[in-house]
Amino acid sequence: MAGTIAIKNGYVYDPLNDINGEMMDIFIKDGKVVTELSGADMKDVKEIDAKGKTVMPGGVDSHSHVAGAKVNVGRMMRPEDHYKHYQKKTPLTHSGCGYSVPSVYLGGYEYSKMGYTTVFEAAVPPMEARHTHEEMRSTPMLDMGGYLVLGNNWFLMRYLKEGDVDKAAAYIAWMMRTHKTYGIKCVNPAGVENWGWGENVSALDQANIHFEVTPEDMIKSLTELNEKLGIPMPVHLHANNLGHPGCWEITRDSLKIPKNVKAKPNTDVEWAETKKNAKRHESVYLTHCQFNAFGGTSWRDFESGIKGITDYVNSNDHVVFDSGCVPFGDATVMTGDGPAIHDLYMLTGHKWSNTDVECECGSGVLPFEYLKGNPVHSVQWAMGLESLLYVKDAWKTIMTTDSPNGGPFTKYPLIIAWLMSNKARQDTFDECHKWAQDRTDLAAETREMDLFEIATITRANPARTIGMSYRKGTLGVGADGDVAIYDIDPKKLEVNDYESIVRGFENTAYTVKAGEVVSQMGEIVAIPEKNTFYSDIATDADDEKSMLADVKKWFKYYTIGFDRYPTPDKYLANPTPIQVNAEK
Amino acid sequence: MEALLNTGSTIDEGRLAKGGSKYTDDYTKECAVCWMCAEDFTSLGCPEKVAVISRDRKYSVALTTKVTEAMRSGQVFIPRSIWANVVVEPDTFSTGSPRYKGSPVFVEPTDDEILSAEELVTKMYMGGE
Amino acid sequence: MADVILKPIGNFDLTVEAEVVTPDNFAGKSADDIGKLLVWQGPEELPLADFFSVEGNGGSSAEDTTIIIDGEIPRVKRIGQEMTGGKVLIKGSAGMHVGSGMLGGEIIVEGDAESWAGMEMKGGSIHIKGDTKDHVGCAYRGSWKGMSGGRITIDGNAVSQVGGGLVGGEIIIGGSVKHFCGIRISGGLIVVKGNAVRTVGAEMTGGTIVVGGCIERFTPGFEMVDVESDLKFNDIECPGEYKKFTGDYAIPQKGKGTLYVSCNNNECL
Amino acid sequence: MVYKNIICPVCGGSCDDVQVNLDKKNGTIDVQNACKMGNAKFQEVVSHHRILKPTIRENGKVKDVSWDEALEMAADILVNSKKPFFFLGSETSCEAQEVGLHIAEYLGGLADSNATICHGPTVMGIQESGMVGATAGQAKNRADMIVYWGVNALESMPRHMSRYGVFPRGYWTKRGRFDRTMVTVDPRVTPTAAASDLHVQLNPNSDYELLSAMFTILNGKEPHPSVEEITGVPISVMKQTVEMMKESNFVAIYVGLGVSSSYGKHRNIEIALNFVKEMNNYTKCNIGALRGHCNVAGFNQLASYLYGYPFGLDFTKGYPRYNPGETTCVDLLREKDVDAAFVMSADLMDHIPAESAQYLADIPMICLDIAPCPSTTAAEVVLPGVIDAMECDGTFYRLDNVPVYFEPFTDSPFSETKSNEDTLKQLFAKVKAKKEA
Repeated sequence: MAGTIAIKNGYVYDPLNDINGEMMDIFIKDGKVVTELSGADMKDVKEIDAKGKTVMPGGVDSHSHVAGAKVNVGRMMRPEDHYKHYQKKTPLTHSGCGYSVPSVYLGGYEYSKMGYTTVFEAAVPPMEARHTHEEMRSTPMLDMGGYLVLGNNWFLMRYLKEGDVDKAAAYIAWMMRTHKTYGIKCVNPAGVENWGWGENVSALDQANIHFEVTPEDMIKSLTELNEKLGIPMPVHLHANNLGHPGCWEITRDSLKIPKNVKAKPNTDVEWAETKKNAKRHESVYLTHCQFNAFGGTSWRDFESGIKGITDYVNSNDHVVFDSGCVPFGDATVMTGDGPAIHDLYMLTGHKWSNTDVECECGSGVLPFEYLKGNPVHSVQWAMGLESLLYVKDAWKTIMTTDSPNGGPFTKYPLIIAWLMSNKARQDTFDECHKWAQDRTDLAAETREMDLFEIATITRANPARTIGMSYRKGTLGVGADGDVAIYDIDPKKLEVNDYESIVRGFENTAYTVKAGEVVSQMGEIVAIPEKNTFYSDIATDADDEKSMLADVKKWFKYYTIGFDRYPTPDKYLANPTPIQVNAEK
Repeated sequence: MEALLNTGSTIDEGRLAKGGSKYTDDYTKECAVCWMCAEDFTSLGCPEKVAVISRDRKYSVALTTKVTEAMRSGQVFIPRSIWANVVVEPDTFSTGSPRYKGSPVFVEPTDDEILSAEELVTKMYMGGE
Repeated sequence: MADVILKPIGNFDLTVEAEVVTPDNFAGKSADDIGKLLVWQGPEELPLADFFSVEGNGGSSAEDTTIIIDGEIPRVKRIGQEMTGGKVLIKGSAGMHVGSGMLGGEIIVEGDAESWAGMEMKGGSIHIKGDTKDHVGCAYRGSWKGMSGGRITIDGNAVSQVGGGLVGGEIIIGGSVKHFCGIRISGGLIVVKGNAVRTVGAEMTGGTIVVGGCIERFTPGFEMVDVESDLKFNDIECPGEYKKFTGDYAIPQKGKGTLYVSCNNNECL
Repeated sequence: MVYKNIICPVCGGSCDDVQVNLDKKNGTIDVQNACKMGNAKFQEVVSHHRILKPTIRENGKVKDVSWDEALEMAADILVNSKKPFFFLGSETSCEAQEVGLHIAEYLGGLADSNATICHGPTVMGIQESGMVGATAGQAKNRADMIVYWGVNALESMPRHMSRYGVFPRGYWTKRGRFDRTMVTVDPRVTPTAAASDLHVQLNPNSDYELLSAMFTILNGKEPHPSVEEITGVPISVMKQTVEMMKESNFVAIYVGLGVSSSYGKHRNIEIALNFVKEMNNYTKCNIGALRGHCNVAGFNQLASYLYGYPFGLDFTKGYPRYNPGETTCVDLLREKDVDAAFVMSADLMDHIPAESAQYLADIPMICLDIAPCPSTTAAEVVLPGVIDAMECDGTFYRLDNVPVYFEPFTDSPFSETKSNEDTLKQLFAKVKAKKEA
């Protein structure tokens, strides 16, 4: 029976149901978690003996650069990243290559082997949405979706300057539907437009050229519009000044802007059973905290500014963030923040690609290697871990590497080991530049996360944050039958032997997707169906009509015709619209 | 004479090629042509036709001449086509791309017949089939 | 020392990839076992014995093993790839990627070698007595780090991209080169005893290049700083007078590269 | 019937404003907004020379066969080949190219596309430097200086100047041409050069030296005086050009095969890209390639995301490898290192040097195309092509790597296939069946 399976006697971690390592059985029928299977079902069901193993919901990555134009720029410009890192085809799987920017097949397989079943692409430029969807469609093993980049959109900036909130809301709703995207991404608000002239903005109240919109205007309006529209996830913010010493302050001040914006996600979905409230209450989801939390005033007095952010997060409840950890080694830096990558180019003199997208946004890509011996890099390594360890409530944080910016997602097991084992951290201090100890407080931090917290920051909370916990990130009845079974015995786990943590999380014993075993001990054994989620927002028809009249008039500044602008359904694997109800 | 060969598109070459008209006289008239400056044309004895010959002298192609101010002495141009590619150097300096621009060639007056694209394939590449 | 003699017996209608032919892989194996090692021809893996007769057993270690290829193998690629020790003697011409990624030991090619000899080589030595083509000791596509150690000696000519991205080690060309010799090197030494066509040292940010012959077209971003005579780099001697240039100032890296050009053969510079 | 906003499947411009009036009864088509090349291609829908029947060549004689027979024979050729080569041309959709790549991977063959004989070196240059670029609209809205370097835009992408580069009235360029300075760098006095404000007429094969000298000037140093003789351009003109760029608000540089195909190849592009990177410390400066074939950018994108490399893919070892000069079309054929070929939607025979073409004619070749051409003449099996953007839907990537979705205005003329993608899927099924039998 397809999609039906019994997972027996595992130690289950389901944070949304407060299940913390209890030995129990998980039953999945027709792809969904059920209370039990009938006798008839049990007769020919696949049964997995998970005794002595760790059972978690399938991993959910809420911020990863895996598909689309800039990811592909990274692939195309980096043959040296690929030629020694490849995988052969098998009768079931395609071949692939790439270390920090793997080809799509390889990327899908590698996520699945680690127990991930859901990944959201972090940035979709509207004009490149077709491309992003093409790549997501070709990425096997994963349910996916993408965030639409709107922080420097001409149409929005003009509406906001004119104070036309209703049309702005209608525009966002129309754009989400037109490009089949899920939530709002806001990258270097108001700054990327200036990059169209080779400039940037450096303060929250600095108006950009011509449009005369400030980052503060943008953050305030987008967060308000987000709730007015009832979008499932908070505004996903990549703050201004990223990557510059001292940027933590502008990040903290940015987080203050939507403090009084009340979260009002409003979706027509059926919720899986959870003990905890699975709905988000945050109005802003900050991404890659580490890159946004640089301290000091120059590279000479560079230091961690993480505390400035985590103190604010600890004392406020409207913020959630992902970490953007740096696990050392090869990376490819890629972001919608074009000017930030230009500054990095000035620093490194390395290969640098940039693609500004007309009327919408921009992007930059640059190869990068994080070295243990480099003072700044070693501080960044510590900062990523600081960000996760200093926030007391794991429901406010999400573990990422901002893959592949801090390093590729394949390094997640290593990050988990550092979070779970103080010894792992101390041993790394011995190998890296002393700035890691001198310029951060990580050395004094003794917190060691347990498997419950790891499950929280790698599946339960990312799913909850982006409004996907109605079916992802939990094993509650009604949830998708996505399960990761790790060969880790919690009763015997010795965190000082952190190598065993790395090994345990590298390859699952089984990855189950919609009730089907898809990967086993590092081997892909089945290619499942996949879904692509997007927000289908209902708005006022009159607003939409007058908004579209404007858009058509302004469309002459594009080089693509209005009729050719949308992303048709055929670019999506199983298009799965989520009905969102905007405030009327 | 020795010359550097440049090849590239012309609007009518594009029009005919994209229109599926490679086997028409118009196409031959547009593409089986060697452009050169008046000075080189005169020094060759004002020939109606020239043979353009590859550097290793293994391949040769007969073309009509065209005199134009667009060219400088020592440089010839053939519209991008099967005729041009007969004499383009096949070595790619390990880049995959042959020397469409700047292949050294010899240019000599000739009385040889100018082949159509189809004749060129069958006679030169398919061994006269 | 144990000698393994491979004699080409044909079947090279399609090229063969024989990265398995290294002293490391042959060590400890009998002639029979060696013949059973697999090489690639297209998507097929076929025994080495389909292409070569094998005589003699491998030594006890790589260092203790010499492979003699008794014939022309221009269509066999990757001989000696990543070898760490021992010796490979090719009595004819070699195919692409000979000694690619080599770490130690010695390769001698008595004839010519195809492109990519000693790509990203880290140690050991390659001596090509004939000519070679492009990318000797070069970095792989997209990488800025080429050969980092060891020595490549070419008695004849090379064509393009000699030592691209060289970080360390030495490349000595007895004959001439064409384009982009020493492109973007940041260390190491390239000596060209003959002539060069153009773009010598283009984008170099470190390292040293010596050209004993004439450079037809000089790279524009270099500045003359001195004249020196009878250059010596350890055991490598370059007699005569040289104009010393620094560059490449086209690249914003303060021109830490050094380019020596023979005074006699480049009067116009 | 009149159809609007049709996408033109000819060059990388991917114009999306073509209007066609198809009169099926009388077999005529009237086309508006397309250039000369585009118009000619649209006429193919009703042309008399269109290939409408599959053919095979038997003992030197060409004969019509059924689709099934042709596909069978094509599958036989591929399955019996020890090392098949796939040339997945750019005059078709990404969807068709994707199936082609899958067959090449499945059989352990090699796959290449037009980039290899077009902007392959440009892509290789990007691999060495990265590329600072933008979608086409950035230049339209902002650029006050346009440089065509080694490209004759008026003849290779006739509407580039009017749609994207020089004439369009953008947000900050409301007066179109009058708001822009146009410079052409070309050894020839092309129509594009003639239309420019400044024509820098350099010697052939000296692009690298010219760029390197301009770069040296940008870095505040004096280039070696010999560069004047090498390039044929006075240093004063180089300085003037660099100054013009620095003083502009937004410079857009377009490169063509004159840069990537002359001596120096990818290194010419590399130095151009590096120059542009540094120019961004002074002003906004972008660079882009004018791509002559319609979906040549698409293959680069597709192959990169599916397999990691933009062209010249070698699947012989069961995983993708890439090394231009070794795994690329012209070299493989010149070195006689493949033994069968599948050529789709590109007249390969026409485009490659004689030595390679001769070998291609020697080995069994399957050709999928719409009109008779040197490649179909030399092929063992000819499969009729469906015309993308006219007879079926699909995806092209235009010159700036923006994907466009095209929809047809008429149907495939064949009951046996809906599209080239469909044809290739049928072929793949036969290949699999034979291989697994």
